[in-house]
Amino acid sequence: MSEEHGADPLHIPDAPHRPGDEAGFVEWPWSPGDLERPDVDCDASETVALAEGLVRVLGDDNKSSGEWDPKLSTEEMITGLEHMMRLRIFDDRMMKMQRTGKLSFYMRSFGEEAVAIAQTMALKDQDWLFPTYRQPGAQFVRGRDMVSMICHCIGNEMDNVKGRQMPVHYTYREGRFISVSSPVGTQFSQAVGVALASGYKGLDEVTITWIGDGASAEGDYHYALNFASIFQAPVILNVVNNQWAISTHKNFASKNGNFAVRGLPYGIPSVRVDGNDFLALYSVTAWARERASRGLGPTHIEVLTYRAGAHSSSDDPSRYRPSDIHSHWPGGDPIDRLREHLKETGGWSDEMHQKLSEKIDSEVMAAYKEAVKFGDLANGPYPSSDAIFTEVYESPPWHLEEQWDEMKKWRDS
Amino acid sequence: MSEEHGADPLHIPDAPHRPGDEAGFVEWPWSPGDLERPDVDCDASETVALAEGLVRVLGDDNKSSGEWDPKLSTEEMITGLEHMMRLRIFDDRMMKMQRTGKLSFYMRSFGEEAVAIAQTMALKDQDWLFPTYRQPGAQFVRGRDMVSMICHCIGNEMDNVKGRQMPVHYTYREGRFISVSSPVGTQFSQAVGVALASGYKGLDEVTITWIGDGASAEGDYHYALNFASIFQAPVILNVVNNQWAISTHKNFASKNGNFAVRGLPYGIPSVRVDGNDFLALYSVTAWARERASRGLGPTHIEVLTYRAGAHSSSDDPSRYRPSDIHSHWPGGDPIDRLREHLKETGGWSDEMHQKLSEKIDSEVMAAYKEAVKFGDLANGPYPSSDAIFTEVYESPPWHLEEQWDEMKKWRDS
Amino acid sequence: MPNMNMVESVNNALDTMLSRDNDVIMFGEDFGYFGGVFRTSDGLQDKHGKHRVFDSPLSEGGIAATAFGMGINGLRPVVEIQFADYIFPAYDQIVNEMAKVRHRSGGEFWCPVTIRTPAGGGIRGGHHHSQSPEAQFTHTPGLKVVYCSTPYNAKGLLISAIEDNDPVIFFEPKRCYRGPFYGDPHNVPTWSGHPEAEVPESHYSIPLGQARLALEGSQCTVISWGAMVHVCERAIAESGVSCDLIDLQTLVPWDREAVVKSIEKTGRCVIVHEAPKTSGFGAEMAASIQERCFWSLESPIERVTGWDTPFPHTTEWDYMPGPDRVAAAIAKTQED
Amino acid sequence: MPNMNMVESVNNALDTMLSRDNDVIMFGEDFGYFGGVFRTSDGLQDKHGKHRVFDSPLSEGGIAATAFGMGINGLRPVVEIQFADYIFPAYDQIVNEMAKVRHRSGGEFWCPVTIRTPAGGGIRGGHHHSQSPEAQFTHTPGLKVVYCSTPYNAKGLLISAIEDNDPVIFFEPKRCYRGPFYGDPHNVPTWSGHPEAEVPESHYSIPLGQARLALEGSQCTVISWGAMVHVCERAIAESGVSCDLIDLQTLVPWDREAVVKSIEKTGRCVIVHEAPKTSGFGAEMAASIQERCFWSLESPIERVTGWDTPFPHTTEWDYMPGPDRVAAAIAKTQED
Ligand SMILES: Cc1ncc(C[n+]2csc(CCOP(=O)(O)OP(=O)(O)O)c2C)c(N)n1
Ligand SMILES: Cc1ncc(C[n+]2csc(CCOP(=O)(O)OP(=O)(O)O)c2C)c(N)n1
Ligand SMILES: [Mg+2]
Ligand SMILES: [Mg+2]
Repeated sequence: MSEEHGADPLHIPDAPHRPGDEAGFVEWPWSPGDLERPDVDCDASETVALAEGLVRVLGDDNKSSGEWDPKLSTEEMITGLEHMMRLRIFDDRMMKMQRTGKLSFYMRSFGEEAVAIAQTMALKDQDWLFPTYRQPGAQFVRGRDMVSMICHCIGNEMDNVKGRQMPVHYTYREGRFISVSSPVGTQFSQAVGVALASGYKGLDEVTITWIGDGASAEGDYHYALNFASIFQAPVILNVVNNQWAISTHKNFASKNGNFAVRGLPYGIPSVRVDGNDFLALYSVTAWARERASRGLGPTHIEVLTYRAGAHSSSDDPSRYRPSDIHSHWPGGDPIDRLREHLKETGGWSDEMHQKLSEKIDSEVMAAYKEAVKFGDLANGPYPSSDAIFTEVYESPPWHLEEQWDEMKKWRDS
Repeated sequence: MSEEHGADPLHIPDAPHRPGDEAGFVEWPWSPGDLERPDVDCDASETVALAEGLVRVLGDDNKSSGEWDPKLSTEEMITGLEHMMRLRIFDDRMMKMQRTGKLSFYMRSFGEEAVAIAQTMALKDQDWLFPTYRQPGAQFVRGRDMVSMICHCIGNEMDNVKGRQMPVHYTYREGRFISVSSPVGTQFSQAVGVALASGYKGLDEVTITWIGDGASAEGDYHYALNFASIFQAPVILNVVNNQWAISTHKNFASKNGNFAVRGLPYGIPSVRVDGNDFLALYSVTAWARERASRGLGPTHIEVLTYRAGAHSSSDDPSRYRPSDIHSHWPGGDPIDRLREHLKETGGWSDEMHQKLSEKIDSEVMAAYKEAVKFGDLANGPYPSSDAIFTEVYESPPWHLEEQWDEMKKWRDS
Repeated sequence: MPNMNMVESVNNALDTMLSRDNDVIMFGEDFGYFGGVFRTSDGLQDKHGKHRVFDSPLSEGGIAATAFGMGINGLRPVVEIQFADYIFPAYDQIVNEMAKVRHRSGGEFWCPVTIRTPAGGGIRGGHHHSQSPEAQFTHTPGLKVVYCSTPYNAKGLLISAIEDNDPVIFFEPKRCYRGPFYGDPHNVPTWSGHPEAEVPESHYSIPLGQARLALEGSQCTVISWGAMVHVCERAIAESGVSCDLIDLQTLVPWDREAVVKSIEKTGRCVIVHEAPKTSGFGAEMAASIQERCFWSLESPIERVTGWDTPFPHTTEWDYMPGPDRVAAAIAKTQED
Repeated sequence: MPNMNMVESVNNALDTMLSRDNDVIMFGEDFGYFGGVFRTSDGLQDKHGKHRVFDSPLSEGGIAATAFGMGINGLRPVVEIQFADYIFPAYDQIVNEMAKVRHRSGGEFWCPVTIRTPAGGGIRGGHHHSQSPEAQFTHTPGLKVVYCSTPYNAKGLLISAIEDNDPVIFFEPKRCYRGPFYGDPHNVPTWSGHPEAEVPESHYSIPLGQARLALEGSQCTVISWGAMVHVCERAIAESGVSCDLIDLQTLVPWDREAVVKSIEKTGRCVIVHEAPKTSGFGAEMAASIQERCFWSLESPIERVTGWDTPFPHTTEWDYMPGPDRVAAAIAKTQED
């Protein structure tokens, strides 16, 4: 057979830049004001331009404009900025601690801080969040105590996941933030069920969920869009296209690189939005929420962004892409952009920013110090290994009781 | 909780007609000649009209027209007609025999005879067919002996599936017709692998596969489109939209009822074709084959048709739709339409048709009589139950040898 | 008390729970308007409304995922997988998600979903309408696994499954929907007149984890579940050996007390299931029994099972364990 | 002979087969350009071309389906599932399709696919980076199931798996990629100097279905596979009992001859695996052994396994069987 094989008889895509290449992206053809904001009861077919284009609000001049401008107050924007800064500082601290063995593993939201924060701020408190590991920031919006987040990550006695899952697998029922699960994609289709339950109960609750560009290749993506459209679920379905799935470029997830348009044939209004533009994200999400809340069904959103850092603490992206590539991303940095806009509109200054940053820094540091009091992965104490046996079922059947006793015997010997 | 529930708080679709309703469909807005036949190297975006419209060649006046007219010779059309008639007569005979217990179960292609026959005729002999249970007609095109098909269905000694699968689960390697499997949808994604293997070997082989409107909700549908587009597989992906999945109307498979357009966001050129129009089907398939063969990758086709009969011999459609509904289908009947066209063009007459029908009738009857010589399900003899143990693996491991011996002990005692 | 076949008793259980609990919601392929390919949901949509009983897209993965989401958001979904053979596209959602969500979330979220599915052979279903995949679920902590065998226990167990706050995989032996099936395809009785087909109209439940002693004896313990329970009944009669017949009913958690008590009495054991032998749930039974009752056992535990092959179509009677094979195994346990 | 760790020997096996057979083609998530998250495919794309070694979309179901199609059309695909925990979206394609295609097609089509996947705990992976789901494949006729344990057998078994004309699920104990792992997280040796890490550069194979006698003794038979083989080695030393240690290597079909021969000699048996106890492959082992060797057994067969719970993160050392638990089970078999 060997003779027949051509040199490259299969079409295998590649990433546009590999280590050693000069990084660079084509300039975006999209500007704020390009796209109209249709009525929320529009049909999917009226959103073609929204799906093929890019909703932006913040321009290169740091001004906001266009129909999609959500006209947030300065305080709201400062709150958003603060949450994003908090997340970045928090991530950096955790990452440092991971390097010292205080936690086993970590995943940052670096470069994507706006996504969960702007989107959650655009929702109501009763709405359900069904995140991946890349949306922990939503918890700040919902008021979660940072100490408790750290306790989870460092796997100590106070971890509310009780030492069962890896770090970053938060659960926070009080804030309607549903437990993160490692298998990618599963939450996307489940979220449709969460939303349908709200609908069934006749409650004004909307469910929002996210999936990565990579994970959108799972069957769950298709299930979600299909079930959501057929049963008109009050759900917001986001594909966070950060260009990478670990080392695999989005060219292996979509031939033409546009994820937003995939919602259209399902009859779901679909929008692509600049994921590093806090205002655009907020606005598109508020629009989608209104649709869901008014019984108009799902909205499909591609959040266009760039994974600025490594996939996780186990990853070394310099093996598969130029090290400085993220700094070339046309969408810039979400924190920088909101900060500059706030400065532009007069509500903010470099000094205020610096002060806020320092405040958060010490907040995070204080929270960290508080958290480690309850232990950390390097030194313990850990959650009791009794937690291996509890909550497997509502109450342990005999075989778990028996094994639990046996485990105790070994542990306590 | 009960108070909050509205009467119909969830949007649950329905079928347009239920038993007791007057059947009727809106008239088709599509005519032959509406749509251009783009160059085979066109981009998906150039096929939007093809996916949103309907490729037709045979008009209500029974004439063929438009760019998509494949200009088949009279002989080719008569061959197609004959295969379709053969399939219908064959199906009717098998169905009768099922009622007498000669076979356990049966599924007809009634109303959909054109699909596999026209499409397979448009391909080359080296092309791979990966069918569902609704495309047995392709075997006639590839020259399979009818006796051997019946032997499979009646589960006798000569069944080449060796009594292992239910009737209609044909396999015919000689004709590159790949073994039918019951789990719906699985073949769709597998076919992409078949096609990629041909590509890898550098051979001019195209793979064609089919999936139902219902089964397109499985994950395999998404895998197929995604893998096919990313690796540019030489594959033809057909969704046979016959409006029903057993009792479930296509409104539970797609909100807007158009399956063709689902290929577009994957970057796959997509076409909707009248599935009861032999010439249109032939032409669209030939176009898709040329694309694949020229290294231009996959084509996605919605075949618009109507399941005229019951889902299977176990089904009673009068429980969920008006009994005469299929006679209202705007696409008419595929055999009638090709017959009338042939008459119109002067190559055919009612007498010739009648004679051919009688010839096939006796052919089928003769084949049936020949087949039952080797046994049938009611009376045996069956394939040896030794076939339970062979070909589970390339050769039976010790535990199968041992169980085989034990089975023989019981069987032969 | 009315006589019901198993289609009717399952239908009645579903109806009972729809009537009692507004959080109960049901869907599946061909489940709503049509009433299911086996008719188990016949009439339920008409009675309870199409927002509570409806058709789903043809997507087992989507069905499971949607049920999961509804379950963690306060509903009590009951979904049907049309044939157990088609549960595998939902396997990830079941074993990685449903089974683990209570645990993984520190108890913050749980998933009271019931997945009903007709399983097993005997209807000329060939490879993909005959499988009995219970063992593939018993290995997953967090799931409960139930296999009914009669109209009476079908209803009582199904009600318990629906009321349970953990995910339950509920297998219905399709061969027994309309009659008890004693392994002889030429002699096919209905449920009419059968004592286990006397089914109360009202709500009742059979606790999960409790076995049923179908026959009582002294010389051998026969353990089975699903359709094979009836085959065992016939085999025991044929064998002339006095046997306990334990219908396990729940596989996870199984009723060890009942099993151990019986083995300590009889000292001999035969386990019977339709699924292939290797790694079938019979393996777990045998392993556990020898662990616990080693000193009581007077002969090897026998397993009578489907072969380690796919399920055949025309020759299914050479595949499925019949009374003869079971009777021979019972006899073998009596040898030494 | 070079010393290789298991990452290197797996890589070497893949390289060997790519070099020998043009029909061999490989893909998986992060498998091509990057060389795999565990580095097992490092350098292979550069050497053999990106049409033979490439990345796939993040879709285990799609990977399995594509491999199936390539396999029935004459290629010999070797695919990687990044973690065994993520094999479940592909479960339907594996158990309903790959496993049955040769049989269902009357032998007209077959599927010589190898699915490699890193499995097992010990890397702080929590629920979904630690599972060892071998038992969920051993129940499916038509599949072969292999679990390597050392650099030497990893290469030899993987070559056999790739050359085999049936679908093979090939588990690699990720905890042993870089060292033999004796169950003590604080003492983590590498493979350097280990005799089973002497790996020939050239092609060789270890037949599927053959166990490896890792230690020879007389008083007890310890059966294990994967990472637990090394834990057993340590436990045997701790126990002071003279044991046969059987590394099963292939689970389907397993080497009954080797097992029976050993049990007939020792009369005692301990089976050790990481996966949960209920319906783990240890159940099949115990059930089969008592069937075959009942009269040789002098004490109950013991199973030492993971608990019937999800796999924990911080407390994984209280979950995974360690040498102490195994040693105690060995001692227990010696009691009477
Ligand atoms: C089902 C499944 N397969 C594989 C993995 C391993 N894995 C974890 S994250 C990841 C990449 C995900 O990429 P993407 O969906 O784009 O999300 P991102 O990390 O970019 O936010 C992979 C392959 C997994 N967790 N689950
Ligand atoms: C995975 C799977 N789920 C369910 C079934 C049962 N089933 C067989 S055919 C069918 C309907 C298929 O409808 P469609 O895909 O539209 O094909 P059609 O019968 O109309 O040709 C169903 C639900 C199956 N065979 N496989
Ligand atoms: Mg990504
Ligand atoms: Mg259909």
